[in-house]
Amino acid sequence: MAITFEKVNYEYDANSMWSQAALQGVNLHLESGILAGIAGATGSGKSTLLQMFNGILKPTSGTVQVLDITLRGGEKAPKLHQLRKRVGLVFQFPEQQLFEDTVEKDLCFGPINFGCSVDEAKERARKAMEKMGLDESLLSRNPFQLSGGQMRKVAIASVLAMDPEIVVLDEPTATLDPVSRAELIQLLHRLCREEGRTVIIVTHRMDELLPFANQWVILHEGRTVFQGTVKALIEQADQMESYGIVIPQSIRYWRAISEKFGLSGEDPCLSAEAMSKRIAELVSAEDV
Amino acid sequence: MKQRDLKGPHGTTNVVEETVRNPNVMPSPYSPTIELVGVSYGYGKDLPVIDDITLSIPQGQWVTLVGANGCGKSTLVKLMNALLPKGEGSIKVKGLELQSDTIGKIRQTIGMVFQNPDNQFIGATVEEDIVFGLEGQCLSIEVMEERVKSYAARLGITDLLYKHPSELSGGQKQRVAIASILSMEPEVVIFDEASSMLDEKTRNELLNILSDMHKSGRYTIISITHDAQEIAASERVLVLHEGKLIADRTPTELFQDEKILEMSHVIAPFAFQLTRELHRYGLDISIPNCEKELMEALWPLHLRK
Amino acid sequence: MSEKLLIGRTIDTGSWVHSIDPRAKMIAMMLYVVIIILSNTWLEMACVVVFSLAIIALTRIHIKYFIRAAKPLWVLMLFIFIVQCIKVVDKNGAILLSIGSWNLYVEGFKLGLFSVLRMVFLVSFTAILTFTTTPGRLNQGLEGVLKPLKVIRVSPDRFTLMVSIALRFIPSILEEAQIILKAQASRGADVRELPWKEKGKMLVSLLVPVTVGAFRRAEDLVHSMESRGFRMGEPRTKYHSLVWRSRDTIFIGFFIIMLIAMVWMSGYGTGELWTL
Amino acid sequence: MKKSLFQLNTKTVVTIGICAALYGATGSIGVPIGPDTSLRPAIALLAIFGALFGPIVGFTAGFIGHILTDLLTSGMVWWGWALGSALTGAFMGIIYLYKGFDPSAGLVKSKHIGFFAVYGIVGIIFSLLFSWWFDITFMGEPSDKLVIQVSLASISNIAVFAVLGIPAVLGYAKRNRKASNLSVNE
Ligand SMILES: Nc1ncnc2c1ncn2[C@@H]1O[C@H](COP(=O)(O)OP(=O)(O)OP(=O)(O)O)[C@@H](O)[C@H]1O
Ligand SMILES: Nc1ncnc2c1ncn2[C@@H]1O[C@H](COP(=O)(O)OP(=O)(O)OP(=O)(O)O)[C@@H](O)[C@H]1O
Ligand SMILES: [Mg+2]
Ligand SMILES: [Mg+2]
Repeated sequence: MAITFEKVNYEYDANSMWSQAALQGVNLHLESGILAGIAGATGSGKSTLLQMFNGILKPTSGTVQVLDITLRGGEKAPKLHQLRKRVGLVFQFPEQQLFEDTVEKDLCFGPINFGCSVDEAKERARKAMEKMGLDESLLSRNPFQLSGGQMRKVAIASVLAMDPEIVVLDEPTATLDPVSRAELIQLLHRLCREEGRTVIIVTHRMDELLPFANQWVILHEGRTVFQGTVKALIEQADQMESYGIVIPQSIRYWRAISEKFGLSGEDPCLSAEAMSKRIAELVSAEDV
Repeated sequence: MKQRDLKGPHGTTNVVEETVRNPNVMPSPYSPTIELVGVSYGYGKDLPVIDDITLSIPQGQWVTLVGANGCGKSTLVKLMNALLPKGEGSIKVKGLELQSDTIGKIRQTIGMVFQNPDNQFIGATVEEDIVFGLEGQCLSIEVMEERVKSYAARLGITDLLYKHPSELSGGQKQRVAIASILSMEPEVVIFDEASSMLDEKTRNELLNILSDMHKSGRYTIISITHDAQEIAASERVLVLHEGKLIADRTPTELFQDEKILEMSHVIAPFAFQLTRELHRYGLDISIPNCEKELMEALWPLHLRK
Repeated sequence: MSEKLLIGRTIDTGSWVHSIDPRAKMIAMMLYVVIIILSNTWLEMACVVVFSLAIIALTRIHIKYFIRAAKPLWVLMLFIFIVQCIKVVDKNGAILLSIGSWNLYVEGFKLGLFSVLRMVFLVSFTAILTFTTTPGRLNQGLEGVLKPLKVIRVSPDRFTLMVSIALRFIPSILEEAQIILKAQASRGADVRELPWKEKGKMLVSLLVPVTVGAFRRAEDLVHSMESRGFRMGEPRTKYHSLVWRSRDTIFIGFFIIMLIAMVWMSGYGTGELWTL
Repeated sequence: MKKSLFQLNTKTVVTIGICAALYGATGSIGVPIGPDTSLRPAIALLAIFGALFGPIVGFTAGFIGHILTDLLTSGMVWWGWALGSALTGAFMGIIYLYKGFDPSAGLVKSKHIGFFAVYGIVGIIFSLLFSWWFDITFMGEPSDKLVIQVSLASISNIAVFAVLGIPAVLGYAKRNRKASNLSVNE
């Protein structure tokens, strides 16, 4: 088990008179090697949840277990250096994550802190840039002289350069153009499938992640209201509305198809390619 | 300076010069709301980021601006609002040439929501932030109260009115930014990826607001977006590629032109994709608006077999 | 970090004090400072205590919030208390306590206690101001109080704009610092886990991006303000307009009466009886 | 390009506001070295404000910032020390008036560094003496406490100024010498 949450609460400014509950009684179980999607309306606590995965935020109460490290609310946290090496977190706003004065320094920051030599770090930086489809000439730029999308790509690259076991991303595709978005999801999918890494993605665009994710978590007002496979999600799709989420188009189409053609229990086809293939089969199958 | 293309009713340079000298001269009613002629711009001595763009946007139009990351969209709209130093070419807003003495007037016409919702927060609370622009317009207290109330309700931030920006989540900040601009009811609204961090539901609500605004005919909307639905809802799409304007067409035309789609890094809405894929399997149906329509289109095919 | 911040944390109980004009509160605060400085005898101090508690009661805000507000100062208070106690060596004065050859004189104890009490009440009163007034109204009050400065050609609107921007951005800068710390921590440089020497280095590597970030913010903020049609010195209407009502005069009246009483007490010999 | 000194346009006002916020936010951070005195990195910020924006910004940002720190952390304003911060900021801003000194454009000569150091140190000592005098005269503080405080504060402030402040300004200038396109918003 990569990540286990038990009855986790989190309050901002806990113990002060202005405390604000952001997570309440969250239970969560995520296996290693999966690609998980997290969805929820704005302000439902997704970003807060993610920051607990590498111990940036510590639970106010409850237990968080990530890999072999356990954080308990109210207790002093153990050393987290090793955990952070293994869990890479990309924040929601890339502007906030970049702090060096060149892109290259920013990319090398993580690897060097985790014990790489400078040359190795530079090599990794270059590779991460390439993975994210960024031009090498940007390495010497100041991160704040990039466009919004380029900045986000650099932020993601800076975490990939650390080569973490668990990659956690907070709305990584916002402000990316659709092609880069698709490429990024493909890249993360490959990381998960071919290298066995655990990938956790917060997204507002469930459509693009649905064909790839094998686990979903839905948050609503600081609580986990759903956790399970895509299949289970589709079955419970009607409840999504009440959690402030619009049912993704692909799910709507798939549900209509499976209802009309009586396909209950079948594994869903949620990408345009897979769905059309299935439709074609269905339509022509009746020939026989 | 590039040759100017003058299309005033009098067709002479005089009008322009007069407007320049005295910005209070009423612009001609026929002039488009926004007019760019031969606009180029580069940061420092690098290659031009914006390369010789000429376009005009009539009053009341809803235009989306699309293109790959880093192709110059944000730069282009910042130029329209004089947030970057002047480059080559001429920019006219409501017939006023953009110059140091007209900047103030032009900025009052244009309301802009920036890409990063964080740094555009002026007030110490959500309410104060919305009010900041209204105070500058010298509105009466009753009108301000009315606007704050109605726009906060429309964007679902009524509960957050007394919060400090640092207590808000990403999407909440973005909604506040939008409310602050819309409440000023500027004639031209520019959105720089204003819906990128909104959840699907809020995004649909924003889309409804934009549609309403568009229908009222009072607003000219320019929106930078990567969202297929938003593109589909607009009237006209401008495609930017490496600083050049490579296409100017309707959303439907765009979604059917694979080459431009590829260059602009746009992906068509799910229904478009599905239809295209179905065509490959020889299933010829028109693009459905919802799952029901798809079923209605498929069922006869199915029965025919 | 943000737990420490007092400003901008309005606690709305809808009390009478909340509805007082911020200008009145600010003027009252100045009067209060004078009152406190004038209180030199036990009687006077007792009056100040009663008066202050009465005002606190009027706000209907729980006293624990005020105690919390004064908490960060306790080290300083203790220090001042001790210094004052030691300082007074009055051979003829009454002795309260003697430890070995050292005597604690009543006069010294009184001086120490008074200094501490003064501080506590000053803090509490500032807390009253911030707890009962929204930042917006605070700014307006400030602008109103500073109006007379126009005579010496300092424009109050600019000054209040500066103050309000500063107030607005302190929490954001602290937040940004926190986020940078988070970002650095999640890439393997956690201040809390570094040895002391490294911590100093980290402070620099935090200060630089925060400063640079703040200047960038300034630039973005100017853009944002200007694109909302803001121009320095142009007329603006006020969303919250301040209206001076009779209750505001009454509020200030309390303080003036108190002040007069103080002056009267210190002027006459009444205090003598009570000084012990 | 440098701005004129007294031109309080939107940008200057916002800059002062943000600088004050920065000073106010960092003002409470420090390594304590004595009663009510600590090594405060915020002094280095005053050096930066002064050098980059001049004495007026330095003065105002120092003043507002200090008051805010006081209010935020304790709710009590030490006016003498606030004016002291303001004066320090103003002294550190004198260097801005020199022709040919413009760190935003990467223009700093070695003689400027000397002057900058002198003004900074003089400013620190002068403003601390001022605060001392102010506290004794107006606040009735025990003067023996202040003697320790003032001398400790001078030493610590000068140390911070020399170790953090001057290098920060130089670093800033160096960085801007490389970057070709920072003067975007003129
Ligand atoms: N620093 C903070 N201080 C106080 N409250 C906060 C803070 N950050 C977030 N909150 C509150 O906590 C709740 C959860 O915020 P969070 O950022 O986790 O939401 P989110 O699900 O990531 O939303 P979004 O999709 O908009 O980013 C929100 O109600 C928000 O207002
Ligand atoms: N301040 C700057 N200095 C130098 N170059 C810059 C600066 N800002 C942007 N650029 C460069 O200009 C180009 C266009 O940037 P712009 O922000 O206009 O892109 P964009 O189309 O908005 O992209 P995105 O979709 O990622 O926001 C990019 O290649 C970027 O690297
Ligand atoms: Mg979030
Ligand atoms: Mg952009």
